[in-house]
Amino acid sequence: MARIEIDEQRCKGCGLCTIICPKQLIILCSKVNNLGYTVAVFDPSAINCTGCTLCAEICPDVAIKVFK
Amino acid sequence: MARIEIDEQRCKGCGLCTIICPKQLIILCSKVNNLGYTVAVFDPSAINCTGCTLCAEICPDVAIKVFK
Amino acid sequence: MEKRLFVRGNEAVCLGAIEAGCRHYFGYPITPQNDIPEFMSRELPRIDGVFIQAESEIAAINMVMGAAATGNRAMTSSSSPGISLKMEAISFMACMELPCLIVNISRSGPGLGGIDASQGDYFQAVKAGGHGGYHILVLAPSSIQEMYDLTMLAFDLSEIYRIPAMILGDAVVGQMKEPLIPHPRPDTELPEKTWALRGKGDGEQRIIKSLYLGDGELEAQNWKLHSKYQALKDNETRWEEFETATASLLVTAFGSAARIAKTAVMMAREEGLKVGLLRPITLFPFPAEAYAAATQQCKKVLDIELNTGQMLEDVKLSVTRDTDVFFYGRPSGTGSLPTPEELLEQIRRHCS
Amino acid sequence: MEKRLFVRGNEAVCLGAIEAGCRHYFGYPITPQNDIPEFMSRELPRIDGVFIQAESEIAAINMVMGAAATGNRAMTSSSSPGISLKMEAISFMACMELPCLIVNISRSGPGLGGIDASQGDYFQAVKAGGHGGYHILVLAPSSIQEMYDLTMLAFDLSEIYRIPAMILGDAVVGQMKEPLIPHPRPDTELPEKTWALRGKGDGEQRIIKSLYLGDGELEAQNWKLHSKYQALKDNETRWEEFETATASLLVTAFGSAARIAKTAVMMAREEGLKVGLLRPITLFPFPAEAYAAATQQCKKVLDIELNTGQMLEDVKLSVTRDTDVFFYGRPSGTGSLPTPEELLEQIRRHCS
Amino acid sequence: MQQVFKRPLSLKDVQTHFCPGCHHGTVHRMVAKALDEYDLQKRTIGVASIGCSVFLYSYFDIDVIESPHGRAPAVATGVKRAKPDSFVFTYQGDGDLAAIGTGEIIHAANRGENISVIFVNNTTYGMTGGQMAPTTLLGQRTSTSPYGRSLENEGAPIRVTELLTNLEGVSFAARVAVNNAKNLMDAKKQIKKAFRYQVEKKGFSFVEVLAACPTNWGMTPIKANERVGTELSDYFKLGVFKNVANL
Amino acid sequence: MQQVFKRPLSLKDVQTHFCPGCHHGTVHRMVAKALDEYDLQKRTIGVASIGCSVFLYSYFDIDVIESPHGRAPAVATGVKRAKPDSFVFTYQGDGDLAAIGTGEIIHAANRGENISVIFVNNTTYGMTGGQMAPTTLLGQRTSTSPYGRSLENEGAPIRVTELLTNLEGVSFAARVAVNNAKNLMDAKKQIKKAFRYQVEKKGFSFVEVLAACPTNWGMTPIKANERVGTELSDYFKLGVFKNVANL
Amino acid sequence: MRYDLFISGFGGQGALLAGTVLSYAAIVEGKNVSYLPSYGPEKRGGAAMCTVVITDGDVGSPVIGKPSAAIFLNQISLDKYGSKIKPGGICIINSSLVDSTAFNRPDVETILVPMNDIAMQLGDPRIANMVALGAYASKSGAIEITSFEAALKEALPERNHKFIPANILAIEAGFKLGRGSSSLAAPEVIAQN
Amino acid sequence: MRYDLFISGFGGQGALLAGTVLSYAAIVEGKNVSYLPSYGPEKRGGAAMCTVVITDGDVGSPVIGKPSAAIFLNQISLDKYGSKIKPGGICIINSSLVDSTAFNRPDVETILVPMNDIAMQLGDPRIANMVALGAYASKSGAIEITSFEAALKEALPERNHKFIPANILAIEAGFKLGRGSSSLAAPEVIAQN
Ligand SMILES: Cc1ncc(C[n+]2csc(CCOP(=O)(O)OP(=O)(O)O)c2C)c(N)n1
Ligand SMILES: Cc1ncc(C[n+]2csc(CCOP(=O)(O)OP(=O)(O)O)c2C)c(N)n1
Ligand code: SF4
Ligand code: SF4
Ligand code: SF4
Ligand code: SF4
Ligand code: SF4
Ligand code: SF4
Ligand SMILES: [Mg+2]
Ligand SMILES: [Mg+2]
Repeated sequence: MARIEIDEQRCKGCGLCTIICPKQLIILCSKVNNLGYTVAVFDPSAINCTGCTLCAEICPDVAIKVFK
Repeated sequence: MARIEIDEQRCKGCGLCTIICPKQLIILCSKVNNLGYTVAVFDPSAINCTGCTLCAEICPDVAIKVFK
Repeated sequence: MEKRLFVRGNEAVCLGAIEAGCRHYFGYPITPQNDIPEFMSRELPRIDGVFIQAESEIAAINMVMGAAATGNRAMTSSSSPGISLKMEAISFMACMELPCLIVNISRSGPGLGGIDASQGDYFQAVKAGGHGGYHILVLAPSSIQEMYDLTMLAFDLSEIYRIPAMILGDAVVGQMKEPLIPHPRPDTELPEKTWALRGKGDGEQRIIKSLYLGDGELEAQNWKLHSKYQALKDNETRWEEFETATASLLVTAFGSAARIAKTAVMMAREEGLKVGLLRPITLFPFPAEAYAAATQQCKKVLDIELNTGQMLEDVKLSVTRDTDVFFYGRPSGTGSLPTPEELLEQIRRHCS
Repeated sequence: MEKRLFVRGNEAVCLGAIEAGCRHYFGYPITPQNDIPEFMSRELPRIDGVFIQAESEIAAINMVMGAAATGNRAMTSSSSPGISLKMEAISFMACMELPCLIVNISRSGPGLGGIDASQGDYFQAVKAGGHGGYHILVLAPSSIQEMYDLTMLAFDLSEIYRIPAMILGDAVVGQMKEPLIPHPRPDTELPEKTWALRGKGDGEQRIIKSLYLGDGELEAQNWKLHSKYQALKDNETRWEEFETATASLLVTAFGSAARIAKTAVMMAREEGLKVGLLRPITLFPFPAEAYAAATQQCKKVLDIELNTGQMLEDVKLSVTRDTDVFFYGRPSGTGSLPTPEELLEQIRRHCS
Repeated sequence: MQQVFKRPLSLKDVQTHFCPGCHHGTVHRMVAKALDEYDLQKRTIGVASIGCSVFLYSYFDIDVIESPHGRAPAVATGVKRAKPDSFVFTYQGDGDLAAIGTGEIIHAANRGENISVIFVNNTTYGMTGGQMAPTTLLGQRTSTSPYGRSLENEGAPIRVTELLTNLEGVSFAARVAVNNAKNLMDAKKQIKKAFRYQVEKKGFSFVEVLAACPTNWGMTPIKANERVGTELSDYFKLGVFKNVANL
Repeated sequence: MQQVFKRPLSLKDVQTHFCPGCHHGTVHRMVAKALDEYDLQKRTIGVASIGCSVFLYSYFDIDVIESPHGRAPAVATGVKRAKPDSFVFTYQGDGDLAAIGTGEIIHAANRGENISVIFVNNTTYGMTGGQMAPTTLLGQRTSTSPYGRSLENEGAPIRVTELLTNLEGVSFAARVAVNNAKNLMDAKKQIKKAFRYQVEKKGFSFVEVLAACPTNWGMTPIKANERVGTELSDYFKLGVFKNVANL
Repeated sequence: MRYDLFISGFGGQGALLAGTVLSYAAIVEGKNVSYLPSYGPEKRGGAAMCTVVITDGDVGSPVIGKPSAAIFLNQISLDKYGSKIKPGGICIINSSLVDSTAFNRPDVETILVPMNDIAMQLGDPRIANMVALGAYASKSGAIEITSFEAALKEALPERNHKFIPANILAIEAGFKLGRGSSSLAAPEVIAQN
Repeated sequence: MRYDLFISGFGGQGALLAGTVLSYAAIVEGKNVSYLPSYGPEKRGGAAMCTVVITDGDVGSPVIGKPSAAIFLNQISLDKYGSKIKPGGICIINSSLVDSTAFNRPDVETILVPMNDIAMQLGDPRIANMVALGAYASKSGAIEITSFEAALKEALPERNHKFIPANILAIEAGFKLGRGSSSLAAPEVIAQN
């Protein structure tokens, strides 16, 4: 089992991680961060994250850490 | 029968006409013109000039007129 | 009341240029003047004009050279680093005596610097940034209306004197909006362009060049240019005076700095200080006579610039010999625009 | 007697540069300075140096920027139109505070002009031809020995003050030959280059840039540059005086014009005329104090330039207030070099 | 559990000024990663250009010199020739490299300068507000091609990578994108390869990255990301165009 | 007897400043001839560049504008756009066009400017005294490559015609020479074709002429003429490289 | 009379549009006006500010050192520029996003306007800037509220004219708040002196 | 003492080399010297000129308005610059190529030297310039004839040192002519005053 951490303050809410995750484990929520962006969140209950790192690879803001 | 005229004052004695003439009718003589160049001369006795204009075509100084 | 448009300075330049009959624009993007190419790319195609975004500022000014050589009104615009790149070609055009308009909505420098207002390019504009010591006509608008009016004037003078013209603005007059009253191009009599290239037809060959190798030819061309500059000085200096008649301190500033200074002068007058403002509108030709006249009586001048002191030299060279010239500069960059209050403080210091 | 070489000014610059430790030359052909790249292309490879003929003058100065950024002594050379093209990058380097040497063996202009000696680039060199109102160090040799000596000095001062330096010559001092006494580079103490890029290794990141967007940062950088210029004015002005102590007419000229003027002054002295010569060696910083001192007594100055009047402004700004400054110019071009006899005539006019 | 994806060492842990969904961020990370992998950080001198990537020094923890618009390859030449043991790369946009910097890129490539060039092609002048670039696609509306770029007036978009492959000095030239899983992996690989070629002194190496500029394209980041895979990749084919090692 | 070879009308009857055996003279004549043949003299605006051909206006009896070094294609763009009914050609050397003017030629070609470019490649900077040019051959000694041009330090000579054929705006691109009978005839033909394409508004047309510079090559005119046919033609292949009409 | 106003916020919050609309309103009233924008280097999310000067006579300086009124749409703006307001001036703060507890300027009249909340209540978060404008108009008296409709017509491109009614509502809401007479979110409006 | 000499001809006639050799000779003698070349725009066949100043002290101007001596290698030069020679000066004309009948300067000492003919007689047409130099040396007294050998060694590249003897012969021939004591082509030497 793997998981990711999204740095809320770095996330700019571009949504690219949400479309690349093969398991669709990330969504943009309504929460607005300090910069005024609606941030991405990792489904806290997700058990099928494979740690494939794709979300992190595509994140332009290096806001995602992946653990496995 | 054809013939050419070489403008002595324009000729810079480069010799290109002498090598291109298929009939070898032009030579550089020892005469020096106003600009200090040893000029080309057309063999005055030539009877086999074809008027092919090659000498004139290659002359960088447009010093040659061809008559036919 | 006339219809007033509410436009940025950059747009006012475009409106003025189009009204002046300019249909050929060549440029390259750079902040803070992008409104100009953007406006022109939208409007020129609609009126059968030519807009080309060149591959560089250098290509742009050389396209202007080509278009101007055909006798058409042509222009380019850029900002400081981009203007530096045009120096070689401007020197060529000065020697070729080609009319054209170059707009410098200058930014803060040197180098990449920043995109804020600054007046760091005064020397470059007025003292021949390019080689060979030519001059070009330099106009410094300080309002949106002037951005429009002086653009038209620049085209006319440029043709009358056969000299490249420059509008020297900055991020303030370029991006600020104010009401603008458009009006038709003045009906100035312009000389026939007997020099313009057109294909010789049945006429004489025409040549536009700057190479002069015959004995004395280039020197003669230099003196010819020189006398043109003298004629400009004699006939075309323009300036604004505000409360100078009774001033015992003469504030001087151009362009956007003059706007700020004017408010400071008004505030000072309210405090009872005897202050006036002299604002040169033509930077080349520099209105030296206005300074000489104003400093017959008033022996103190405070020059204010958004740099570390450039017009200062021309001011010093223009005032009467016993006048003292002081300087207050706020060079370049984010957060460095002086405020009227700040300038008032300077005025107070020099009045005491 | 020391060994005397007999070389052209252009070669003397190269010899001086190599002796000064310069091993990086980037240039582009242009008359009348081609001896410099030609010499460097021959000599640098022999001493493990780098010679690159760049694709343009712009590329050349930017290569200099890169090489200089690593802390190496680097140079380029060109002539007027080519120097104009370098204006943007010079403005960058001025802001970046990068030492380097730019040699302008200037030719006659404006535009393509001609290849003869002229001093039309004074303004460009001294008043910031590029945008943003920076200055660079400008040295004006008037002999082959000075072409050598001042090149070395230029490198040292350039590093000490972290400022681009320029040798401003012309076709006369560039192509003339005179005996040259070579000597080792002076043992000047130079500051450590704590700014030079080298790959951060285990140290701190180093950055060489000219973009300043933080509030007040760019203004601070401008004032920093300004105080550097002030320090140069205070410490590094250089000039030559000849017979000035007893002069009632002070002739002034720089570079090759000064050579001609000197002979004219000597001829005038032979005629009993009280004439002296003041020759600025540093054009920036301009030796204003020398003029101020010399015009304490002598109230007439005759400025002679190979242009229509440029240094003239700095002279006027430097002399005492009640001094009258006259001008004699022979701008640019084939057949336009003044002769000593001609200058003598001018001196006579002003002495009567 | 182990952290399997980390911020590269050569990339500072700071917020960037890039817009949401801007691919510059992704490319920055990849370049930093490649520096890390060859252990180059300590001997790298980065050459920044003028464009949205001008703040290279703010994000990379390496020595950096800024260069005038378009001149990065000349500046890099000066750096590399003066310090041949350093690792030198330029990072340039399409306005910078394919317009004003045409001469510099072609001649640095032709000389075979032993430097690497990262060329971020987002078909527009990002920093100045979305003007037409030499790579703007036909029909694309920008702030200076408000009626769409036309073949007649502005000519076709320039394919820089293909153009450069004609020059002998080029050791490696590839075009990549960072818009989907496959392309991301490939992009990483090619950037690394380009860097390796410099390390191995093979000469000039070049990677063009097709990139999204959501802001100036007037698109959401997701739409912009998509456009890279469709319109952009259609015209600018992905692939390795030159590779001397393959010869 | 009739005069079968005459000086073209568009060429003034004056002495040139060219060195003996310099091919510029030959190319001038051919260009003038082509102007005559399409009756273009009266509506032509020639754009001179900086090099030994700077005196274009002294030799051609047409309107001429001089341009700063390398910028002729930009100047020509301005002329042509402002006066689309005029016939516009540039005449440029290899230093001018292939070095400092790289950006201008590539972008004018890419825009498909409806102009013609005559590119005289003599592998050196003639006017300034024989320095290395981008087209200088490997091993060739010049005043700034005294040890011969080397692949390592200076890169390979640039083949401009081939490079330009990559650009869509180019309607015609050919390389010719004027060193022997066959080449002379072909050169005339290609120059005419290039001009016709402009007349027919087909876009950018380009002819590279391999040319001798005996003076700076340190050769007799005859030897220099020979070198064009050998060393130069070996590296710079003659032929028509692009011709839209053939598509 | 002479009025000047400084407006500051994130890019996207509409600071510049508010300034433009105000300027047009002044033009509608036949006044002179200058509008001076400025931005940060970022394309998105950076700072956006403008200064508007409205007069009957010569505008003079478009740059104002100590504005007599300011609108702060976000926290950074208030923190950075709050101290610049002229003593006796007006400070209008977007209390939806800005915490003004640390703002200590008893010498200016501070009005907390929950601009985003009001805009949301009116159904369009983008019109928060217009709420601010209304508040300014009422507090300063610089502009008649009736001038805004014509101003919006000039300021907005044709295709956005359909939003004008919503904008007017927002201006009116702000105007009422400025008067201290609004029923909308009234409890949050505190006028400090 | 102060000497100056102006030399002018076609490119290729060796005007510049003559000036250089003279300069080196002055250096050999420990004097100061300046040598200032100038050219026309042509690469081949254009004009080539130089001015040499030789002094014990400060050279001063390398530009000379009225040279005290001049060597004219071709017609154009004489026609163009003949009038510039200082009254009382020396004018050395290459009578092999130049027609000096129209040259009317009774105030200068004119020496007609058939330089090319002499050079041909000596077997090398390229050394005509050295003949001129010899004539100048004898007429002016600026330089000892013995200094030229060392000068030629400096002026010529190593590979051309084999031509030095021929050059010396040419200089000597010119020197004798200058003295009016040559047997070579003596009839053509006319000294006018
Ligand atoms: C000489 C000069 N010209 C123009 C500019 C303005 N300018 C800044 S960035 C830029 C281009 C940006 O486009 P690109 O290179 O594509 O980079 P992007 O922002 O798209 O990543 C321009 C034209 C400048 N700084 N200097
Ligand atoms: C900006 C600028 N740089 C350099 C020069 C000097 N220059 C004159 S001609 C020339 C190049 C000549 O070479 P080429 O273009 O090949 O023409 P050619 O003489 O060989 O026909 C150069 C570099 C110049 N005039 N302007
Ligand atoms: S690591 Fe892979 S599976 Fe896990 S969230 Fe990221 S993209 Fe989805
Ligand atoms: S890709 Fe990164 S910045 Fe974009 S939404 Fe996901 S975490 Fe946020
Ligand atoms: S026309 Fe032909 S045959 Fe006659 S001389 Fe000329 S080249 Fe020879
Ligand atoms: S080709 Fe022309 S210039 Fe050359 S030798 Fe023949 S006639 Fe004379
Ligand atoms: S403007 Fe475009 S390129 Fe620049 S940061 Fe924003 S998205 Fe990226
Ligand atoms: S130098 Fe070369 S190109 Fe120039 S005229 Fe002479 S031969 Fe021709
Ligand atoms: Mg881009
Ligand atoms: Mg050439």
